[in-house]
Amino acid sequence: MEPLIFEWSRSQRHNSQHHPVGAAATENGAGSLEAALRPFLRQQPPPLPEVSELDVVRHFTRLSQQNFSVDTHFYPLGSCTMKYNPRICNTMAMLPGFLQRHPLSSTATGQGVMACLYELQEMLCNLTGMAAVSLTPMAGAQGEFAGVAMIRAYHQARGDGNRTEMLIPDAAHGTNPATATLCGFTVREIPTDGSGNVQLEALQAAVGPNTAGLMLTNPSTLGVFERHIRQIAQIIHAAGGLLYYDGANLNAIAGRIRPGDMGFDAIHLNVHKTFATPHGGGGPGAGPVGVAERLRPFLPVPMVGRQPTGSYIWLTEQECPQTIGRLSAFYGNIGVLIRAYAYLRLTGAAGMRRVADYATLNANYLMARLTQAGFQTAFPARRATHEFIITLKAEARQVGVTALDFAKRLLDYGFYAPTIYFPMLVPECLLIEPTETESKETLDRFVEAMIAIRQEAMSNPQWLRDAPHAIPVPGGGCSRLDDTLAARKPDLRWQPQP
Amino acid sequence: MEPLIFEWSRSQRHNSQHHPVGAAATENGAGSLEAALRPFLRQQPPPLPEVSELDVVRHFTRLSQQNFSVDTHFYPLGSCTMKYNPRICNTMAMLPGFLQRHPLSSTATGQGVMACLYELQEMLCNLTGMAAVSLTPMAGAQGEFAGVAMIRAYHQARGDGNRTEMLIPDAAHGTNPATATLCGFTVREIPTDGSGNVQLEALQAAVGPNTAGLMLTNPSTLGVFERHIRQIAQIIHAAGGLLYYDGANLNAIAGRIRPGDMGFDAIHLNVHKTFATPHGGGGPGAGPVGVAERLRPFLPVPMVGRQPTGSYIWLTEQECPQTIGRLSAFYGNIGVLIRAYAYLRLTGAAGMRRVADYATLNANYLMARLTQAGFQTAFPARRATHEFIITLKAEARQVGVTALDFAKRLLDYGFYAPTIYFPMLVPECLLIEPTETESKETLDRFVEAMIAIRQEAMSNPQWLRDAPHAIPVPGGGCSRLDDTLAARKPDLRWQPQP
Amino acid sequence: MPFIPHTANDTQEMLAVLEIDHLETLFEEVPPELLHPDQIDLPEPLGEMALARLMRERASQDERGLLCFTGGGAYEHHIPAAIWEIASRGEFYSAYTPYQAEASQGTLQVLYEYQTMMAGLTAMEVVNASLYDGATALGEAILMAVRAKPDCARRVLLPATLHPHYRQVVQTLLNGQEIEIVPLPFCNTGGHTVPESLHHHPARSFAALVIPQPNFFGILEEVHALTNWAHQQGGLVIGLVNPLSLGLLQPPGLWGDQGADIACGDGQPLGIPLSSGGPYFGFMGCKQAYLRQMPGRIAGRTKDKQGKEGFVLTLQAREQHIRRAKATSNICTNQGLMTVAATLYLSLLGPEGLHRTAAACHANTADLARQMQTVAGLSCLFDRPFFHEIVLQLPCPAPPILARLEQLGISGGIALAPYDGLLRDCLLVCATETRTPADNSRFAHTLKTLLAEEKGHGTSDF
Amino acid sequence: MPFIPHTANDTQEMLAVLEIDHLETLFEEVPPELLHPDQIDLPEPLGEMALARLMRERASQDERGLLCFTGGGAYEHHIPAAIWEIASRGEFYSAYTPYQAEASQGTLQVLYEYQTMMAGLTAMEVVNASLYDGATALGEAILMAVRAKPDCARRVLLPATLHPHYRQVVQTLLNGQEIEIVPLPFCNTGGHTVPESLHHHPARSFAALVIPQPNFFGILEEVHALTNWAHQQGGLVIGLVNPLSLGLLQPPGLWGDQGADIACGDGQPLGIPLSSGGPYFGFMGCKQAYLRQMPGRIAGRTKDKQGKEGFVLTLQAREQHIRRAKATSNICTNQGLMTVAATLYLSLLGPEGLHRTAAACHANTADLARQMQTVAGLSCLFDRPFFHEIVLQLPCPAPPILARLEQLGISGGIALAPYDGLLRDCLLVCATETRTPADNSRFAHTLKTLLAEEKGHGTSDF
Ligand SMILES: Cc1ncc(COP(=O)(O)O)c(C=O)c1O
Ligand SMILES: Cc1ncc(COP(=O)(O)O)c(C=O)c1O
Repeated sequence: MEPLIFEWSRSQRHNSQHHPVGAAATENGAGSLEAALRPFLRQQPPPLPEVSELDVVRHFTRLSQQNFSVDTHFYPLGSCTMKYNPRICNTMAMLPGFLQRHPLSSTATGQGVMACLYELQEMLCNLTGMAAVSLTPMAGAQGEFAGVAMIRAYHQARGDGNRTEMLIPDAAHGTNPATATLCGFTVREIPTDGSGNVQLEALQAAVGPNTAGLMLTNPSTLGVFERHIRQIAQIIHAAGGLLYYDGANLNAIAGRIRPGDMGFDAIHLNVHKTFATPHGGGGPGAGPVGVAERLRPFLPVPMVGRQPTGSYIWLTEQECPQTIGRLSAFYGNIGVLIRAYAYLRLTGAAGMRRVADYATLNANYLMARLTQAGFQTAFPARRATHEFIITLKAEARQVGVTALDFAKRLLDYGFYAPTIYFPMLVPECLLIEPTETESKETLDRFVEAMIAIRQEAMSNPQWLRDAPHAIPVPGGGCSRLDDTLAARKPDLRWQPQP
Repeated sequence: MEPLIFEWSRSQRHNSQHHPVGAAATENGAGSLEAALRPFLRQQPPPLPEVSELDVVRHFTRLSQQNFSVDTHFYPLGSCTMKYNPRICNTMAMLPGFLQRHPLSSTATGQGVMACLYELQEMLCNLTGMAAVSLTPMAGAQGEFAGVAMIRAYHQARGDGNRTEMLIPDAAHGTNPATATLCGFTVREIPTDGSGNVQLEALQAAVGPNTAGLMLTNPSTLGVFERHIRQIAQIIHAAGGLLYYDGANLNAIAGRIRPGDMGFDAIHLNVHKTFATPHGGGGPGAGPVGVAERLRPFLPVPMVGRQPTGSYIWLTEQECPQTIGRLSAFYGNIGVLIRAYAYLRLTGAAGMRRVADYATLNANYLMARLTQAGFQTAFPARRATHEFIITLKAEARQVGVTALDFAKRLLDYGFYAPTIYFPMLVPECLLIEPTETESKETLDRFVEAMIAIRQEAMSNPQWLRDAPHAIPVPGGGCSRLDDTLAARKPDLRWQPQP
Repeated sequence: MPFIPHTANDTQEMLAVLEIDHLETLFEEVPPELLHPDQIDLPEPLGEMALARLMRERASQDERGLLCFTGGGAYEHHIPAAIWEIASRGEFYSAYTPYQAEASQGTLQVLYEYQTMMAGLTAMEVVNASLYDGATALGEAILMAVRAKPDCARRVLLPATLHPHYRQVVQTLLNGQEIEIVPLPFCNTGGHTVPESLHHHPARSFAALVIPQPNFFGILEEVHALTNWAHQQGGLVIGLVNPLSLGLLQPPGLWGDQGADIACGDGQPLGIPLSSGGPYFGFMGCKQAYLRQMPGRIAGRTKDKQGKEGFVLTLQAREQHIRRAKATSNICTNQGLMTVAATLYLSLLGPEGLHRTAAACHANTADLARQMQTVAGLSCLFDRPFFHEIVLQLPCPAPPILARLEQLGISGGIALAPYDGLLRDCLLVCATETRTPADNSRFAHTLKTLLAEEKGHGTSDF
Repeated sequence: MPFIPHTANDTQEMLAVLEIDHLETLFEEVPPELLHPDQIDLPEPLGEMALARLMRERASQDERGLLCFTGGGAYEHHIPAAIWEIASRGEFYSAYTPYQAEASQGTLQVLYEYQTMMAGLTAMEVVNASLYDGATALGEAILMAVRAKPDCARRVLLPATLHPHYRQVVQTLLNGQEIEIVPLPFCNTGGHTVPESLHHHPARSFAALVIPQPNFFGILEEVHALTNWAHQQGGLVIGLVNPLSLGLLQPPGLWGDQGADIACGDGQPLGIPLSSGGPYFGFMGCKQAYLRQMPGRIAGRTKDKQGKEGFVLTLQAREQHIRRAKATSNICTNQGLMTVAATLYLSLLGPEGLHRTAAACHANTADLARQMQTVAGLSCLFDRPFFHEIVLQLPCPAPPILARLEQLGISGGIALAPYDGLLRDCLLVCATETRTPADNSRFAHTLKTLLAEEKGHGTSDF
């Protein structure tokens, strides 16, 4: 195991190349700070490591190698859309002209980046069929927040103050109910039927004058397309509610089907899913929101506007007095949005459609191959969308291996594991999303691995329960980590041995 | 093992994002090339792999991980000076302004880069005590070529046509004799004495009217400083010869001792050793040459000159009619030189001196620790310079393990191996160069590994002969590779199975 | 097809396995009226070459090489080159949240190291693995404080010395929560929140007091007195800090007798490029006691089956994917890669480098203040100790001056009038360690010239 | 201390082990008069921050965004972003020549793949792992040919259609070797080497004939006739080729009846930035028969103790570190990292991409030629088939026109007068795949305007 950076530390080891030099730094350095500042100074230097630049480069380079990533491994993590992030998008976003600009410098110095953002707003409108888009949310969940806050603001603006309930299918992603609560709504779960659709009767029974709206993913996180979407929209709208679209699964339909056409009033997109911006080991992403006309006044600021002269300006509270407000100190995750813009310019409409087509083809192919190999899918009668669910409940019953065991064993084979135990309503499930950037050969190799693991499960279930055994990272990685211990005795930071 | 890229290939797999588009490309594309061109066209497309961008990114990222490198491992490769290459130097050399400039665009568009090169020439003159420097050689060996060619030109210019012999100590690097031959000289080897110095009597006996010069490294590749350098210079100069300095070991003395003061007439430097430009897995480097006044007219072109106005120009055959000529199509490895320039600006004179001090300290410390641990050094009575030699002839005799076995086993411990079997005159030798950028802890860990391996050698020599066993790269790497087979049945390119 | 590896042959073979003939069939379950028949109206796709040309043009439009004296929550600092050379490595950059810990030890160990460093820097007991940015981190901190203090009123004291954008973001985030934001006025001469002025807020009348240090004006608040007062009233203290300043200034964990309960802020100064405002990252730490109220991901150290140490995401029961409607926050994706960069930054600088950098920032701004005060008509608005950012009082409105400065190659700070009518003709400026005394005098001289011109105009207009 | 990790304590401990008190003592064996007592005269050290500021200023001085129509051996091509993002990874960039094969399988496998791709591209049987650049590769090829043909005169036929810098480099490298360079004239109208004109060179009167394809003027040589003729005379054929052109043009291995014996050239077009002329890389391939005469490193595939395949550097007996004075060359460090980039380039483009790129280069230049010929006073100098580069005949000297073009944002090609007095008022221009028809017309129109001005001046001077 790579030691912690703190273990490399030696007192007084400095990287003086990073010490500021020059008159101000030396003459007025810490020693001679004005007396007035003294009472505010810290007594002990912060306990940071003291290591050389070479130590740092080696340590973090080696740590990087102890990761699976899209750049090194197949990463069929359902719901997360781990597809190839074109390097050009990164390279362009890292151009000094973009990186160096201060957020509060004038718009005159930002016409280049603002042109990109404006066009991105326009492209996302077109792609989703919404009337307007704000790019400011910093991830999907913040996009949801913006959307639900707009729904709230809408009802409030109409004096429709009793709409306190947000309907959410039981298969929904956790951010949906969490967001609804955060926005002050009570969450009401709507059950799913046996083929993965929302139970219409239950929905019908649930709606009423308290209904603020319904949050829906379509295709859903069950990997199927909600066929009754128009009816659902009708039910919600008829009850005076609004329809929110969780766009995390847009990769399945982008360029072919538009949330706007399905009847959604507010949507968010995950650029770090559909638009191939890198996930960065957990962010940053960006979660632009789009709205139908009636929600336009409430969009979060700032947005980019275009003046008749062709120059771009920021639209803020001044121009948008009904806005739900600001969601970040400045303009959101601009650098991430530039990557998304670049990606969309590379694909165009035809390219996005191909994305949807091939994401769907790969998922269906993989589902078919696994089904042929004897795996049980959650919704065998349905077409997969861009993802699908395998349930291992039979295997679990038979030999006592779980989805977790399967997942861990896949790591040994050099595959990142699919999403497990989500959606919660399918027991021992693997949610598998291959994405369009993977080749048939990779899918075939994955099928082979799944078959091999299943055989191992039958002949030697303990082998799976003990997996992983030798992860292909330098040094062979670790064996299975104890989550329970971690939560029971939280060890959340290193402390020097006394 | 990672498959070959060709094994990923599938017919018709294209990365159309890299296909040129637009009118010219499509309308006048291959199909419609002028008839005149037809007879010149190739019949079969070149057998290149057809892979996706994701395949490429994954394949080469994974291959990169199967390497040791300074950024990941201690790399005590004697004579090669594998020290930390500051990342800032790379980042700066990759600035678009530097990268985009065409070599044949006007000097007006190159004042930025030429300022760097001019100042680098000046700095290298100062650092080495030479009168003038040309940066154009593209590696150490080409620097040697330039130096020896200048010596030849010098004698010729004086009508001194019988100086056909180049003297070279037996410990010299292979490039020295190879270069002398290339320049049309006969090589005469000078033996080394028991304490690593040139045998003065032998030298004295060898010089004469045929002597063109002597090529010398100081500190030598034996890891000792040639104490009689002034006498040597006198002997050579008295005989009418010139003294050439192989600067590969400058890291040991830079900022403290200047080749010019030692009496050298021509020198080359290895920026990819002393000036921390990355080795790149075997280049590119750069090998600037410096000369004493009398060789100035012969320097290779182009060089950078400065006009009274302060603007920079290229000095070519016009300005330097006696030049030995051009060594590259344009100006040499400019991008590498920018890195070296940046490095020298970071260190300054004081920094270079510290480099020499600590490179020497590290080598001597490591030598002392290994000696204490019972290893035998080649020149126990001498101070090490920046590198030193261990000989395993005792171990070889005792248990039949070789320097090669030791080297391979070190890899398992996560250390790149020192240089082995060079210099050739020390049997079973390891030439160890820790460099100044390594910490005491790393040296201590290396000593521990050496001790452990020695114990293994004693208790189980076969274990060493079979090493490596599990190199810490993803997948565990390979075991010892068969060099003899490789040379006997050269397999130098992949061919499709018929 | 860009980024889609399928050959025509592959597609055929795959369709054959599915026993269908056309890709369209895959969408057969979709109501036909929803299948958009035509190309959606997007610009024609570009090749990578054309895209690169376009983007280079756009970026160079914005590349002015301005000498930057603008701060206000985002600062130009030296970013060691090693940071982004390493943070951009594919294995960091193209990985997901480390759900499969065994295949993500690299990212997880970095997070653990990050948490340790930030805990040390802020002197807090535990730190999470990042939030979106400083402003949302503050919003989350307030929500957390209100949850943690069910016995207090759902009110939070928010000084007017807080960054106005932060106030706006907090407002947005709290809107649905029926939490009252109580603004606290600041002292006209000192630019700080006067502890004595708070006495009319009784005990338990608020769940938390927010203390920005340094505050929006660069002024140092009386953190000890404020902290102790709030604790006496039974409220929590939320310290909003600039992490780089903590190389020099007292960390929130040591404010007053018991220390702030929650610390948060924006991590941008720790190696993150300005990039027009993002991506940056929010950080948050708290006392152990409030750990289970903390939002966001947390990495923890544990053991593997062999007893070897390793890292996992832990305490997930706080999070939306487990707790759903009852989660501590809705946050899911956070700003992971930015924490990798910050960890690299803190490692490269170390305590000494961070201290020197903070001291240089402050010394440069002090030098700027001195130089500016020699310019006729200019003065510093506030008289209290500051860190690294100051408010200049101009003799005329700031915006036209700023526009002229920009034309002359200087990004001259932030006009405060739009934020607070009382701060008309005021300019918020800072000089980080990237500025030199020569830069400062260029700024001062240019400003002097512009003010003289302005005055000339003024007179001639008269 | 920058890049030196020793603390004062470390230094003390280490000196103690050595039983000395001062670092100076380490140099005690050096004659004292050689120890430079004072600081050597170098500029004061800069911190990384100050260095970055300086270098950014320097780079931006050179950043003109010129529309590039200049070729002449170095070409602006689209370089996919993935190339340098991967080639710059520390494990490639900071490794040495892979002496320890087991710890360097990554680099070695790339070299093996590189050799395979280049062998395929050139249709040669074996390819080495790189030389410095195209010009030195040609020099090495000639040395190799002379070695391989001891029965022929030590003479080499070098067409005047060769890049003049290459001719100069060859001259430099051959100076010590008593090899005579015999220049071959070119046809005034065709710009090529006329096969029939060679008949006065008898059999065995030369060891090799060099054929540049395309030649310096962009003109395509009669490679088949030339190759067959040289072989008939018992000489070897050295093909000097632009590797990118081989996406389209016949590879040297297939020239004439037996193919060229050695192929070499500069790899810059394969993903290497222009960078003021370097680092680029030279490539070389040959027939199997000459393998042991080839200079440079070669990677080979072999087996490990378990019988698994792996890679090593092989046939080292040709090289200086083994054969010393009798080596095939003195080359040691070559241009390793550039071959990594080229391998990435060829992988990303594939046969189709390379073909299309070469075709687009040619089509763009053909379009440029058409557009230029509509400008009064301009014509193409040569009438033979060309690839991707052409010589324009101007009605006036080229250098002042080029200077004006540059001011107007265009890098307008290479004035040929300095190279050959006969080519006065001639301009060598090319339009790679990075140019568009709109770029071409901008060039043509600008040139038109300038020529009109020039003419105006001419008249008024009269
Ligand atoms: C279906 C679904 N909705 C919402 C989200 C939340 O998006 P983010 O993580 O960007 O906040 C996710 C992300 O995993 C998701 O899969
Ligand atoms: C002592 C010595 N001389 C010369 C050279 C040749 O330098 P280069 O490899 O740059 O051609 C080397 C490189 O290894 C060397 O160690």
